[in-house]
Amino acid sequence: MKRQFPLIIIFSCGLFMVVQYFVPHEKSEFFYEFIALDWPPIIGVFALMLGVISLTRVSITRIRRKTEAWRYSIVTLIGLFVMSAFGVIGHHYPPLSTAFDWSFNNIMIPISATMFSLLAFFIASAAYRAFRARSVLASILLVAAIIVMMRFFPLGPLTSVVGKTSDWILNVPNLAAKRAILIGVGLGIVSTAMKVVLGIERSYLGKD
Amino acid sequence: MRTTHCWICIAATVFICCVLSLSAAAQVDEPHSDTLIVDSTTIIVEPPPAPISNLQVVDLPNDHGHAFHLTWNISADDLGGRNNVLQYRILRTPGWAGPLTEPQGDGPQWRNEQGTWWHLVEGVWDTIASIPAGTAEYFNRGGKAREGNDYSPDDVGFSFKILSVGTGGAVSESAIFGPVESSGQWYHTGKTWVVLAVLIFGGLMLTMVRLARGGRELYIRPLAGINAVDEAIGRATEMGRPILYVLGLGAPDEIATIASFTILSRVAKKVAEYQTELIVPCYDSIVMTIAQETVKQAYIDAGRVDDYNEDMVYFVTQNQFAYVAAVNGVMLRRQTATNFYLGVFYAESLILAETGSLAGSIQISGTDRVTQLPFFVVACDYTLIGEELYAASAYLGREPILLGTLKAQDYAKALLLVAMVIGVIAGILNLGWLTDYFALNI
Amino acid sequence: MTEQNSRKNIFERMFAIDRRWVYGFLMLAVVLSVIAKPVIPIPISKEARSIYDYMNSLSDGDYIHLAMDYDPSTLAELHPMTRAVLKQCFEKKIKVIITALHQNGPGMAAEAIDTACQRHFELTGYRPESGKDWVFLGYKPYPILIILGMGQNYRIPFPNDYYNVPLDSLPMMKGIRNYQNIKAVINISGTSATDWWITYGNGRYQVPLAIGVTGVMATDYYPYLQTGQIFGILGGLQGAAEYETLVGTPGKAVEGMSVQVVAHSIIIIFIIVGNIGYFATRKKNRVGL
Amino acid sequence: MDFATAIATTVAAVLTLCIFSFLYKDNPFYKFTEHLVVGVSAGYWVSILYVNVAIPNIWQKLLAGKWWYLIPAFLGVLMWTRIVKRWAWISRYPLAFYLGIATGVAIPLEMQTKVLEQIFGTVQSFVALHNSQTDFWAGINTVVVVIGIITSLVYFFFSKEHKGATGGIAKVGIWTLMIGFGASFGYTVMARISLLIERVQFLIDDWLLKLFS
Repeated sequence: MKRQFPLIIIFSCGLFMVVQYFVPHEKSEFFYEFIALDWPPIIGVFALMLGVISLTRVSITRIRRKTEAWRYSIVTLIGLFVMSAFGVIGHHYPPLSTAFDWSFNNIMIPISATMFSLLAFFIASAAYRAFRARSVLASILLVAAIIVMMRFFPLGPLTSVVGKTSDWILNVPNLAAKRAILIGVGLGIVSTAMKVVLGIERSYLGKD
Repeated sequence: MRTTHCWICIAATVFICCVLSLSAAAQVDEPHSDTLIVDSTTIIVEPPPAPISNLQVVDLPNDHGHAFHLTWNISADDLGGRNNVLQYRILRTPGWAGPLTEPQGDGPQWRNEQGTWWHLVEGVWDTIASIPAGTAEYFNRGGKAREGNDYSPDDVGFSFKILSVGTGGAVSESAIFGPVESSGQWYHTGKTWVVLAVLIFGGLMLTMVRLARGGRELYIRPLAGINAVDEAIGRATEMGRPILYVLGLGAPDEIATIASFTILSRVAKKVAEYQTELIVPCYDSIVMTIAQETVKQAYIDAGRVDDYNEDMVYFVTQNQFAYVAAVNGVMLRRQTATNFYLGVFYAESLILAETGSLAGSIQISGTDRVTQLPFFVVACDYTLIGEELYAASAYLGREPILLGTLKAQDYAKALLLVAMVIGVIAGILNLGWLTDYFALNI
Repeated sequence: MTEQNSRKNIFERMFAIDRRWVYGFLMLAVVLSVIAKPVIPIPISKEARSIYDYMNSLSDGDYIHLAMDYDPSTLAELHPMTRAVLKQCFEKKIKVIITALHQNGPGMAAEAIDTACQRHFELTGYRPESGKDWVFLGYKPYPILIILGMGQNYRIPFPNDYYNVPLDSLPMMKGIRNYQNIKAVINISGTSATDWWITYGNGRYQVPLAIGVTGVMATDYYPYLQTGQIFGILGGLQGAAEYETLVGTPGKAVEGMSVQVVAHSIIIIFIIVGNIGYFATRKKNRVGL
Repeated sequence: MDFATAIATTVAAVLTLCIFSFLYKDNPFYKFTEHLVVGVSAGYWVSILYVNVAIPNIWQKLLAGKWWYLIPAFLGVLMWTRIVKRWAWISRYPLAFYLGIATGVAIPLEMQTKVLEQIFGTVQSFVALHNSQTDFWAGINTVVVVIGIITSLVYFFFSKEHKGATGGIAKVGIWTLMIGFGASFGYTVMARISLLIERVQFLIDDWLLKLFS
């Protein structure tokens, strides 16, 4: 009941989806269209809400236990509830949806857009102090990288030479390397999926 | 008096009938009105283009039905001759006629969601498409839902003809082709390679996992990185400085994280033997719990359970940059001799590697995130690239599922390699009959 | 310790400086070049041109699907692509079906569409209308199943559009069932959504696919280009700048590329100087391993 | 710039600067904005799920009399049993349903697109050479690509030790891989800097210049 049935469900759903791929007939499309593709997003609404619930729970625990930086958890909670209120109530009471859009455009966009721009600085610093041609392999990598980085530089007569070399790098050795990696990744995904469907891999079910 | 009534009634009936039939024509037979206009405007300004020839219609193969594939040779006056073809109009019969207010006749008919009736009529030509000149192929794909206005039933004989519409409006008709029936297929013949590949690979995997579980010795080549691990621990002992092990930002069920646990167990065992200090800061609390178990077990195996200290493995924070800042602090403060970064890494990879290289630590890294590998390669002393991480873990841990999967993938790669070499040789020699097999026709 | 210090050569001392100096240097360079706005010519790659040519070969009233699967964190690279593609569609009167399968994306996508419509209005005096010239479907969870669902029928995952108008009541969606009715999918993404479009959109339904991705991802998709699984790549800010140039409205991406030249030069110089220092230092105290 | 826009842009700019302050060191301003965005994005997600999924895909369908949509909704509610440890096993049912579908659909398609089409594409690139007028270098490049793929695949082959001929082949393979990584490296640098440029463009063009003009 606790383990066997879920494994049976996974196996039968998985097997159906594999077989359906090879069977174009209309009759095979009923389950595919009306259940397999239609229901999971609905389940997803509830499943994804779990993330929000767990965020709330963690924040409240932090505040209650007054752990380090607990005050910031209050900020998270306020952000969460004010934003959801704007959105959910705003749907039924349009004036609030302006506040929702405002918060999205002026709080969420600038912060998310800036967060990863910090990496530009980290790359510059690492370029100076850590990216070393410490072996033949690292040297090949760095030379290829520098050529690719210079591909759009206005270098006068050299522009087309650098451009062509970097095109060659992208379309020949890069293609070969990435295709070899891709084949490995593909086999990896297929084997993981097979293990799940066949019930060899069960860690996602958790412990009893 | 009575006669007047009679006349009024007749006039009203005629009027209503006219309105109804006109509105019906306007609603449904829009395409037909096109053909009608064409017929009525055959005031010859210029002669019509030559008709198309060799119209062929087949049921579209490998589909769910409701579709036909049309091919033909374009008109002699298209892209040549008088060059006066404007478009091709594709006509089909029988058509579904309607909407009607009530069922009519004995033929097949149904009622749609709006409550109107449709029925099948022989001899009514429906214009199903108008396509630009120069085209020699058309897919007539109908809907499968009976309620839809584009419904095209299976197992009903349809005939087709194509009108070549000239620039002056004159048309010429092709010969009629048909009838043909559409139907769905139970097996997609273009996907046979995929069936074979899935079956072969699945079989390989089941066999290998079973063999590994049965304790069969499966060979995996030693990886240079594993020797580097031992050397690095030795060096840390000589210098009397601690070892840092970072498990990455991955969830506990990701393969890279699982692989990292196996390597951690090996490192912890060596560390216990050499009596060096180990620091494992964690990003995820569940990862931390598993890591604690792993390290403790390693100390027990090494017979040094007394040296084990819970604080070696600790949770930092689940926040990318804050986590990195904390780990950087540890590296600089404790002057770690060796840093291991094995698992799932994102943008933080280069920040970690930079700080470690500044602190003068030996760094061994490994991840399956391809985008982070370049940074590890240029900033670390040894890097396990992608699958090498899994291989290292399978080599050290001999965990049957991991080992069996790795072996199965290896054999699959070997098969693919052989197939590719055969295909390439056939390609170089231009052996069409052989290279034709190296394609999916989906 | 003092003895050690005196033996430090110039490079060792240079690397010992605080990293904040490096940060400041980069920031200064970027700020100055953003203010100065130099202009560099943008060479057009064949990966970008093939997308432009394909779109240009479409006729009035053809449909394309623009999948904006990114969130604000990668907007710098991807927004200019979206704007350029939308501009081309509106000019060519190509009808656009838009989805945003990243949970933080739909608001941003809606805003981008609005801006594109406004620009088109300023240029031509006509404002492209929702439901007539474009339709924005918005977000649903589990992108893989949504991509597959749209391959069967757009109405399975999206009974309504983003503004909660039923799809069947939109004039543009009349007769549009699935990918068979559209000419191409242009996927602009900063996540694995690109892989899903290739595997599930193109792999299962053979819909012609082109991608616009962040620089981090760009090089990984060249194998698919050669097999024909995708017909074009816009890679990062450079790809965006190329497309802006192609559609004839150089904007933020083209401006950004000249700043890139400055920043890239700095990083290349850093790598070279750093390595000279590394080799100079290494000769002096060679340690094994 | 009107007053409301000025306020809005200033808020955005200040938050941007708060994040940049991390470069100096981890500080309360950075922590504040960081925690704020975690909350706000979660809240945004709640609204999107409610307005864009719950209403059209569940509520309106139920209102239209399609009662069977109660089944997936019920399965969804079962996911919430995870919150209570004792009932957590119930959530395995909806999870199994979803996982079965998602993994099942992946098996043939991943095999097709990432494995078979790649091998076939390599072979077909040679066929294409015969069918079209290509120059000498295109032919050479096609051969180089194949050599690169074969050698890289051999590098990731773990059943044979890298000694002798295998070792030599694997070495060519790892060189190919390194050139590929070099290309990624170059593009990644561009990507990271793009984000910074956009932010600086925002701070200077959209905020400072407009505020003081």
